[in-house]
Amino acid sequence: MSPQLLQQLFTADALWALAPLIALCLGAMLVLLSDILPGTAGLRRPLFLLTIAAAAYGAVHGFGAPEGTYMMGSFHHSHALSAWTVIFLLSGLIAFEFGQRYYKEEARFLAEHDVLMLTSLAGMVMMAGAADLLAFFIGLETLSVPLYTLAGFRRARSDSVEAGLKYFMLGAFAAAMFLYGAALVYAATGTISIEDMSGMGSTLTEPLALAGFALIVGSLFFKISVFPFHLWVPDVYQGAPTPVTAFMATGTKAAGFAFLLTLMGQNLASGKPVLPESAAWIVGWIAVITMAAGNLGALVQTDLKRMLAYSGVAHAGTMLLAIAAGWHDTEPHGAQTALLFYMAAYVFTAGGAFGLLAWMESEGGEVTIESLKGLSARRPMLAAAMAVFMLSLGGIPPLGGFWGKYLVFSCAVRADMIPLAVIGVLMSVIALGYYLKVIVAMYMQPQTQSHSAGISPRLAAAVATGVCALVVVALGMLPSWVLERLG
Amino acid sequence: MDSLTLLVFLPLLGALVVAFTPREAVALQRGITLATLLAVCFIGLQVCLDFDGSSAAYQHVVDIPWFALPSGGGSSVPVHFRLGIDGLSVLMIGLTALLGPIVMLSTWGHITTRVKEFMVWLLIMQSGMLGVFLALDLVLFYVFWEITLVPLYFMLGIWGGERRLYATIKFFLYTLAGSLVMMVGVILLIYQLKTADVAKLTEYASSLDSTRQTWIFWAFALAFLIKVPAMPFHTWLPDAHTEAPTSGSVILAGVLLKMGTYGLLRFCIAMFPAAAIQAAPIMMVLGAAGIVYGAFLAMAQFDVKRLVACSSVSHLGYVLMGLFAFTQAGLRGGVLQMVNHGLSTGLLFLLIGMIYERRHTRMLDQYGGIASVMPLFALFFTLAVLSSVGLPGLNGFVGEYLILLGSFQSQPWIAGVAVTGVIFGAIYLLMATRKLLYGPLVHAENKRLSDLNLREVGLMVPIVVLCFWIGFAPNTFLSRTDASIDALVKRMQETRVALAAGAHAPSTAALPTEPDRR
Amino acid sequence: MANLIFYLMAALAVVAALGVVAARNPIMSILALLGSFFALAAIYLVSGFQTLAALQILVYAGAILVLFLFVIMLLNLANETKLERIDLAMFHGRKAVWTFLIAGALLGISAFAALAIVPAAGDAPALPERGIDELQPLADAMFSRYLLPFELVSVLLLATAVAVLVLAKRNRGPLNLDQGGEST
Amino acid sequence: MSVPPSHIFLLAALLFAIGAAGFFLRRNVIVVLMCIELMLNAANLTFLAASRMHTLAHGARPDLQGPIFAIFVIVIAAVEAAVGLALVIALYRNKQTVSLDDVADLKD
Repeated sequence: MSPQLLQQLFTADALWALAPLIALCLGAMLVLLSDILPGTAGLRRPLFLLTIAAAAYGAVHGFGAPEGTYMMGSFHHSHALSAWTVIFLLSGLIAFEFGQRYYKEEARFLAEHDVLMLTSLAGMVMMAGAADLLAFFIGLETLSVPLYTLAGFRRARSDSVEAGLKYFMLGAFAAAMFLYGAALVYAATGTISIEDMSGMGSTLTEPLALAGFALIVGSLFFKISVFPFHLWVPDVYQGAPTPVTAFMATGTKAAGFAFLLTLMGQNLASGKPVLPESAAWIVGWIAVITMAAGNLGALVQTDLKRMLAYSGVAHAGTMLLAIAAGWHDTEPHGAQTALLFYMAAYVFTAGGAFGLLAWMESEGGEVTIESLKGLSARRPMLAAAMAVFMLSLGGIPPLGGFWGKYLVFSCAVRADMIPLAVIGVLMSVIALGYYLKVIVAMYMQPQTQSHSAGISPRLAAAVATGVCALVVVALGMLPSWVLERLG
Repeated sequence: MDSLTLLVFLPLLGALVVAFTPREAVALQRGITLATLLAVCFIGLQVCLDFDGSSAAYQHVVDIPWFALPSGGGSSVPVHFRLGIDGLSVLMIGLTALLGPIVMLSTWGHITTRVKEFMVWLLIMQSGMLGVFLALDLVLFYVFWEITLVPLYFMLGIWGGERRLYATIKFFLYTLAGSLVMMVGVILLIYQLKTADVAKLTEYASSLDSTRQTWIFWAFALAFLIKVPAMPFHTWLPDAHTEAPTSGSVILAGVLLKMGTYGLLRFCIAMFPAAAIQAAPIMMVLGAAGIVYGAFLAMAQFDVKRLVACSSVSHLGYVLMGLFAFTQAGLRGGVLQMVNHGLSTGLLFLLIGMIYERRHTRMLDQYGGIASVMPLFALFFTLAVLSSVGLPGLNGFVGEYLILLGSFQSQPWIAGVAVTGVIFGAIYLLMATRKLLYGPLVHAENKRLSDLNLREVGLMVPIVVLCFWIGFAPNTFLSRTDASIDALVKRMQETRVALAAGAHAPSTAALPTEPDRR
Repeated sequence: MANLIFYLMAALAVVAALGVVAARNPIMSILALLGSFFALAAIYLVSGFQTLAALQILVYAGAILVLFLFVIMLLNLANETKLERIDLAMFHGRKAVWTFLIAGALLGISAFAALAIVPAAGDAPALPERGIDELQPLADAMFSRYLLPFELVSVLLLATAVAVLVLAKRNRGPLNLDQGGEST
Repeated sequence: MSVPPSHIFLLAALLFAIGAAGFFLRRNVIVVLMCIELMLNAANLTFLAASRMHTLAHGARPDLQGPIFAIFVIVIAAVEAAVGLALVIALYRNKQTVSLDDVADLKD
């Protein structure tokens, strides 16, 4: 490689745009080194946190870097990308904090765990910033391969390995689907750059391109767990170690939506959607059906983790509604803003809920609705945090989840999809049905004999729970915090 | 800090303080709560006294920018923390503020477990309810509207009766379904008019095309009708009332249901006069049906609390009818009757709570003749019932009279049906009173009942005084609402004329040329 | 001649692919897969992709399939007692219906799309003399325009090594792989 | 070679569909992994067919996007095979099986 080429590729702006990615990759290697070099094992945790901090600094600084494509068109930088990056990092951080002292037999692989987590985060950033199908695909794999492993991380337990395998099989199938779709799109358009595609107009509605986009979107639907590709979710979420579940439920979903937004043109200079307009109502109905499938599935669960998994499906459906509205939304970045806010609230809400679950699980095994009975008497603060998470997931003001819901349904209304908006809001009535079940158990029913296992004090988890709950409340009271940074 | 902001945040502050007291310090928690609510009551009443009844404008307005919502075409709608009162809300503020300490005082008798939590919820509830009546920003209103669900949910679910879980979830989901549909209406309205300011919305909303107005009107109306609750949506109410602890019932009957009628008045009628006029016959029929059906329902009850709950359906039917008569008398009566119902039904629930604390049953056949052992109780109960049935000289009479008068002016047939409700109301309430208080003292347990103590009498005195006051000098209260109501009536008449002339669209103002943008 | 090779190899690829799916013994599946890969490599070659053809043989046949073979041998899966039952029952029932629905839909959609391609009018120009994927331009593109994915793939490979280590490393006790092999 | 592009695309579609069918039909995890490899190859063939088509359309100016993508796909195929087989080994350790029929601990 010639020096001129290097100079052309790595301008100062490009370096800032790529800073989070670079920080994460370097961090992964440093953590790995700390595991190998003698006497540096104690550096693992500080190194991880430092990496996250460095990446976050890069992302925040990146708000100032000029928007546009870098690395000769593989990577697109925008303010929204910086915001997405922060969300990914938060998701990773929350999962990491709740993962402290969670693993027992696997504790000797903790450094590997952290390396995988950091690479996975790098994959997310790449997915969100991908400006062509290849960059996205590599990001997708960099996200997925570590996650397959993390899902099967408790390798002595068959449910964990099973979750990892299931996730892998379907993930690999989705990847194949994506590739085939990408190849068809490339055949139709002659390019793999999304920016170039967005200006192609009628080429994008040729049969070849349509088939390709259908396959690509299908594989994305798998990643964000949307009907009819949501069936893997409960099994994998349940079997995977709970901190990893938190990471999958928040980070992966966010990365998938970030790329969907790119396909909707929201990260492109042209601002034109790549996906054909005729899909708007189809996607809208899929969104509504996903909400129904998730909510009805969650309604009958007794295992809390499984219930939250189904609720995650429902939330994916709600977010998909913003995407569906993207074609006709009169607000140019409406879907982006709505989803960023939704996700910002969801990272703390679902991350906190799953994390709390991980904490409770580490002592008493599986957490069922039954075992939550009387929690408010035993551990009032824990119960209060859980109640906040449940109400925020249900979208009750003044909690963060409410504004997310409000913004998403605003998109639908602006796009004149009012019937979908009405069905969608009524779905959240069903959702409250099961979120309230948790609160009922914690606050309104006496403790049953069989479940009296204590919950051991864990500083990291306690701090993380507290911070998550406070942020959820703060986001509800002061949505401007996030909204103004997105504007 | 100005008084309206204080009204909203003082209870929240109190809740925060209570939350940090040790769990065992029950007296301290009660003390802080009472002090906070008394302060709120004082400020609230002061605000109402300062209110200038001769002006229809919003008064004491607080306006602080909160955040901006993206709203299409790259513009954004600023959402403000905007509070204020006018003739439509002034009485509700007074009622809410007044009932706060009374409810608190009533908890001494029946809230003995998890006192701290209850006090926290009670304070949050107060803040939410005041927020609903004070909010002059649609988004802010909606936030407060939904916030009020949560405290009552916990109050019912933790301190309620045996079937409390069923009742509380039914209450929550039922009302939530309504409010979520309203949310879509809120979003649509704000998107169309590019402002969230209630005053501006009221001015501009009639410029929307009529189909859209009708849809948004019904989206709002559904939420409010469920909350009121109007006839086909009322099934959650008897369950919720029956299972709620006394203080919950008082809040529910006294204030929470009024949020529905207040919403109908402030949003459905004032914002969409044309749609309201078209919907008026339906609404009045719903009102009349509620009056009669509620009365029949009440007659069939054996549980005295459930009976009063059903009577609420009937009484709120009057309010609904009065509001949608669009005559001065009807609206005045409707607004006044909201207060009346809060006072008299609140009083009834308090009394039922007191006797339940002593006897642990609410079945009418378990009582009889207790007037002889509890003369004070009998006195207050009789007063409350008479106020409720509308005996001249007491508050209920004024409200019902005005409403029926107003309704006759606009829809004589429907009003005719409703009048029968007055008779039925008298029948079931007086029958219940007879079964409860008079006749022979059959049950031995009732002989040892102790009469009301000083706290119990004390907390009811303000309500009784108000009942008489409204009965004898309703103008003290009505004079504060008149300017706003007259303005509304005038607007309705103009709209009616415009509708009759066939020009259904612009009635008062055209769409703003300069939308409220940031 | 080249056309003939293409159609012959296409037939071989399809037959071999069917073999992968239908073979009872995983070793046979591997061999069939190898055949399919070989056929594809030949197709690449006649289509003007000599580099890719070489990579196909080197990486797929030389590395990936060996890995498969290794694991099958390690777990002793070619053992007669462990073979999957392959019979017509496989093609009945709800699962089969879904399978053929999905596969059929995929095939139908892509076939429809492929047939919609309008062949270039007039005389098709010849392919570049030295093939489409000459190594030099390929490398130039890889290290400029596609540098970022390339670099990230290196990180991914590192992560993969770590992942495999975590998943497959022995526990402290003796590896109980043999147990399964012998107890059945 | 003068085979029309659509024939190559059809071959790829056929291979992809066979792979997908095998993915759902087979129970042996390793064979399922092979089916995924088959699907990836079908995708690769499509990339190359498209590249060839565009090269011809551009008057013999090579379109390198297809081959580059295909190279990356081959690498990723190796990665997936490695992780997949590692998971198979982990599964075998726990359950002494590689059949998906026995992988059913997680269910409603």
